[in-house]
Amino acid sequence: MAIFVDDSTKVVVQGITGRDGGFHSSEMLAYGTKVLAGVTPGRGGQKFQDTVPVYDTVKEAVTNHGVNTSVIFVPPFGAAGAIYEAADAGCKLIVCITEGVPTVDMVKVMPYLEERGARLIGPNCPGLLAPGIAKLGILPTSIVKEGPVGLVSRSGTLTYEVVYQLSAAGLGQTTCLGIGGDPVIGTTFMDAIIAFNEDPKTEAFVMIGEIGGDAEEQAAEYIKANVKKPVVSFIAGQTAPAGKKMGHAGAIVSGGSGTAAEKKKALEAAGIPVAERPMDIVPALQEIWKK
Amino acid sequence: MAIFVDDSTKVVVQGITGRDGGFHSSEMLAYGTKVLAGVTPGRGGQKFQDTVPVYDTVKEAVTNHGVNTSVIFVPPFGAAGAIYEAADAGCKLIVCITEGVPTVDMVKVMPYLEERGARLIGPNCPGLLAPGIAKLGILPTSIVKEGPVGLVSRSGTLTYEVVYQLSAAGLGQTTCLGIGGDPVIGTTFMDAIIAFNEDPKTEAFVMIGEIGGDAEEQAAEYIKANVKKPVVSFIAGQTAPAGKKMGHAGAIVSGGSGTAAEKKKALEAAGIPVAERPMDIVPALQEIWKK
Amino acid sequence: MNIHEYQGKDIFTGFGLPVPGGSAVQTVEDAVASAKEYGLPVMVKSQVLIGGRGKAGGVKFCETVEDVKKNATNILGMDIKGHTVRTVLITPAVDIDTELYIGMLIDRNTKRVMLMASAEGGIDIETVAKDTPELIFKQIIDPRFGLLDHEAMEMGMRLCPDDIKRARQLASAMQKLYVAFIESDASMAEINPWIFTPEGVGHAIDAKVSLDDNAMYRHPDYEALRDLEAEDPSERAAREAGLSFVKLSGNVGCLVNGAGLAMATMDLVKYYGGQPANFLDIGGSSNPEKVVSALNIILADKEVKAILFNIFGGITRCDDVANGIIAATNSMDINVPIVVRLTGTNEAEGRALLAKTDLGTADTMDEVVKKAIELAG
Amino acid sequence: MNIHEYQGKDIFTGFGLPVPGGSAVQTVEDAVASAKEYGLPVMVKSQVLIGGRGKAGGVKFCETVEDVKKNATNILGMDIKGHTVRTVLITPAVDIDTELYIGMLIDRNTKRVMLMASAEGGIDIETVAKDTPELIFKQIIDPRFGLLDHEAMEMGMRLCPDDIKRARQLASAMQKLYVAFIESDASMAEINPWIFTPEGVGHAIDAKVSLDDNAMYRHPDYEALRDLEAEDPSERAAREAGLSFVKLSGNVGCLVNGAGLAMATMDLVKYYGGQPANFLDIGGSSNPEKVVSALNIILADKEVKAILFNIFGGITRCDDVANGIIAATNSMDINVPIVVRLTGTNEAEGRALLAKTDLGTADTMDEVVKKAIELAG
Repeated sequence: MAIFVDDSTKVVVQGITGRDGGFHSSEMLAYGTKVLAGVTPGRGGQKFQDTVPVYDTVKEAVTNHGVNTSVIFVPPFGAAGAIYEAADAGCKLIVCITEGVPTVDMVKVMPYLEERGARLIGPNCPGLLAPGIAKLGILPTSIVKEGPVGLVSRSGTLTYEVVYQLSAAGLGQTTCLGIGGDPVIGTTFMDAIIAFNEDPKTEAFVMIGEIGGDAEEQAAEYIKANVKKPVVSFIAGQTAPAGKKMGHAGAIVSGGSGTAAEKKKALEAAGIPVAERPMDIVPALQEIWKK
Repeated sequence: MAIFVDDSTKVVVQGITGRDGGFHSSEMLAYGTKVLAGVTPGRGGQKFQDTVPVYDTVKEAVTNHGVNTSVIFVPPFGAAGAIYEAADAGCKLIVCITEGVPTVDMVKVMPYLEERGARLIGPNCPGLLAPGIAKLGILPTSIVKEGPVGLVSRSGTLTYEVVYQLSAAGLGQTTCLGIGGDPVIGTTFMDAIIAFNEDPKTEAFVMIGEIGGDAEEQAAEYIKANVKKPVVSFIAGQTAPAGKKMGHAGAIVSGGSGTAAEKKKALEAAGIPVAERPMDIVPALQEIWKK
Repeated sequence: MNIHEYQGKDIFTGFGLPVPGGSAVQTVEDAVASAKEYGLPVMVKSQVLIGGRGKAGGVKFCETVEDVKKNATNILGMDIKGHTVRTVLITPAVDIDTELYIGMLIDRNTKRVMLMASAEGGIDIETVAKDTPELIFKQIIDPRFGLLDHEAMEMGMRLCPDDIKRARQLASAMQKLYVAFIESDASMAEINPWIFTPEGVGHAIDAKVSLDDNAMYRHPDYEALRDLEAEDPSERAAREAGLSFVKLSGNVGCLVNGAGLAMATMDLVKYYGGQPANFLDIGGSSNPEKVVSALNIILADKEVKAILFNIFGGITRCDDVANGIIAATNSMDINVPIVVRLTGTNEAEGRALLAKTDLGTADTMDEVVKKAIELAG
Repeated sequence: MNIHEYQGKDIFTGFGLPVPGGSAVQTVEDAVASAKEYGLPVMVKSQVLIGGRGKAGGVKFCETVEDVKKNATNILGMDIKGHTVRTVLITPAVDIDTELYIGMLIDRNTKRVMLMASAEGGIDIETVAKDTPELIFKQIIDPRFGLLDHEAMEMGMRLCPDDIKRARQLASAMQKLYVAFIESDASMAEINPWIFTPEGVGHAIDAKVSLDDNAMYRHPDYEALRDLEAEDPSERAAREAGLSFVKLSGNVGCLVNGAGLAMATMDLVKYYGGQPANFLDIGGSSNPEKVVSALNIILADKEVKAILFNIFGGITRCDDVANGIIAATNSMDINVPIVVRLTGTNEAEGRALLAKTDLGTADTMDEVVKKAIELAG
């Protein structure tokens, strides 16, 4: 019905008493997500919005509520620490919304996650929204619609733009996933694509890439070899100058590689239509899907 | 026929061109041990004693000779590095003879070994001698004799003393194993005891302990619960003053714990005879064995 | 953040890498004084945050004080690919037997630090990577264990297969470089070239280091390494205001929330025949002050003839954003036309607010871009 | 190697742990000067490598310069359990609200560093461990990841469950202590007590640190931390000669190869009613110089009435050892009887060499011990 989440997803929010953490926890709860606990060290014993118990540690949330998923809204200097804690407590899915996490912190945390078999989404990402199932992060629920299309993106608001257009065209989503634009992220394009390909409910999917790295090229290769479902792509940053970081730490054309043109070429060579404009995504998908 | 080694044991010696490494490699070869290669960075292409090829890296020794065991004779500052290299190249048994390896180095190397499923013996140990099978280390071959007794010891020459007495009494050995007296060692008393217990050729075994730590107490508990074979023990250091390191970094009575008296008590409580003098070991073993 | 050679060398020195001494100076007099201090011959090396300094004449070998005077005079103030040289590094010249390359970067695929090394040093490593990739050796470093002795030695022996002493120096340098990389939160660190003298002594004679902006809070002293003069004034203002901004050469100013949407908006401006004046991500905030800062930065560029807002209110509510834009524009004197596209959460309320102003509006991303291009003329 | 409180605190300070200032002084004048520098009240703390200084009167609170003068005079030169006080630490007295314990050591079972912490600080932690082990919290530290934030915070919150600010300070201190432990190659590092002032500010007001002798080559500067005056002269001579030696109070000198065999030999001396004068492992070498050093060290002890050699020639050949003993004894003027037991490789040759001398010999370990006891009288 979705990738990475299902009815058994039980959520703890790390940083639930913060401004952003609180706001989005309300939103997640309002969407029916099972947010069973929050964590803020020193706030153990309090209740969030008079209902969700707050603990000092993730371990306590796991012990008392069997949570298996954490959504992290803590400041950058505490983000990696929160990821370690969630993984150590046994969370198998960790969504880190925090922007501005040092890359070296992420390099260090990755093997810890691998050892514990935990999946990280992010950091610096909008998270995941599986319409009708759960919202883990900050994707606005107003624009989504249940349906057969998967969407994975390195971007935030550009994702909303595309989801909005999909929903407006009647193309609902199995899962909308923002993986973030940092150089080192937990769940990659490839991971999402493999999951969408295996998900029986996902009939087609959209990949929103951007300049920097070669994740799109790798995805193209994989899709060519393994994916029969219709896929459409879009790459942001055709006009980005080389050597300049475009907002995301990972969105940079360096040493002449990671350009939008290269990515477009690789995707097209794999038979994946690359929309020129965001508004071309829906028609392109509709066209390829008909075949 | 022995613990940790068998006919498939193929050895590379790290530090084969050094003084100690060279001497003991000759001894190992003379005993029929399959020393197929040596490693000394910068000496690749040479031959040890005109027969054993020397390589720059353990990886090359593995590739060219399928070695699965390394015996390390490198100086203390290079010992941990040599262990990483051996494990990384795929050696599953690593015997580190080197004395004076910093403990923090050993703390760091342990998880690396665990991840690769490699067994370390030592450091700062005489290694292993399985009469009739292989010699990995520096135990003198002249004193051993093939037979049914296992021997594990934290000591070096005290081991020789006991092995000598066993052989003189006609009690040959399956394996004589010196695990070393450092605080952090790869193969522990417990590991050796479990292996001896499972080894069909080992009919009885001797444990030579010393002051410091609680490895003997743990072994006692395990033996009481799991071991039916006759076991005799000896503990060195009854007269050692508290707070003083007795040669081995790990041989120290600290905070009133790790005393010979405590160990003796624990062993006897587990029904294991503790010899008063080294010369009492053989009679004690003969007596308990008869029962 | 990219830092200068001399700053990178200071970091390297702090982690025990062998770097020849040197002084960064800004006048010919100081250049001469430093040259005398270190003893001739010296190198005079322009300090600019761009490659190709040597080809541009920005790196000179000087045997005499006259040479130093002449070259420092020429190089100070020189323009190298749009970068003005304000500082030169005076450093003792060392005899070079061999030039090698050692570099580290974040490898996105393995999510680890990757060591790259090549016996082909001193030249553009990207060219080597493209033309003869087999000459570049790579080692992925496990952060749990660091760059291990045998890994570093294997690299060292590959680069200097016939000289174990050199191999050992390289191995040690690589291990120190890794510690420097991690401890200084680098995103890239290159020694190109690493050299050996004819006597076989190794030195890092260049340093190219990028530091992770996200980690600056851990290194408050690194803020001082930022070359404010080399920075574009508008990019500097944006950075200080906490905005992600990149100056471009077009005439359509773009204010967008979100980096991906901002890039897509620029691309769309180009698609419709316009020229974006900038990349600017104002983030999720609806704070009027931030909007004011953003507008000031864009308006400082006299080429800008029209400004577009492309806001997708996801978390941020459109009415808040509309209020922010109104408050900001009211407080300023703006001579270029503005057109706003607001969509998402509380879109209707936001639009209602804008309708009471004389700001232009648009329903879609396409429309706002087209209108802005038209307004820019 | 155990180091003094003030030396441990210097290491702690270097790793960012909050330690009140202080000066280690050796005269009353300097004590007074330091007290004036730091401002009263101060503590005068004897620096000896033994616990129980407080109970022995070696730690005093001083409100006035007169107090400092009096206490420094009393403490300097004081004997604490056989240790003469030569240095006192003058350190500002801090108001104490709570005393806690933080310590790290090598845990042999997990082969990792173990953090131990307890709200029962300031007192003998071994007593707490014995009587109320549930009051000691433990955390095993994975060397691959270090002491993680959440692990440290959990410990901090256990110690200060109702004060998150204190918990955070503790967590940070524990993380710094771990880095200090690893980077300085400690084998033990204790802060007992860690205190909080009534205002909730934490300080490490004591430091007990042991450094790993095997790692001294990595820390050449630590050699200077060794308190040569506090060391037994014979143990110092042995250390400098590269011998493992521990002085005991008996009259039978023991020269043995191998630590385990040396202990077993001492035990056997005791078993047969004698008193071993020392533990001495001469190692695998047959170098006559080492034998000379060993004999000199043992003979410096006037209690020694007989000396035994118990050598199991495994790798070392017995003839080599015999030659070493003969060369050594010939070069010295020795007044106590010596009896040698040589066995193992080339035993026959070794014995043949000894037979030509007037050194006593024995066939077995039992025999050599019995003979030596008899000779010692």
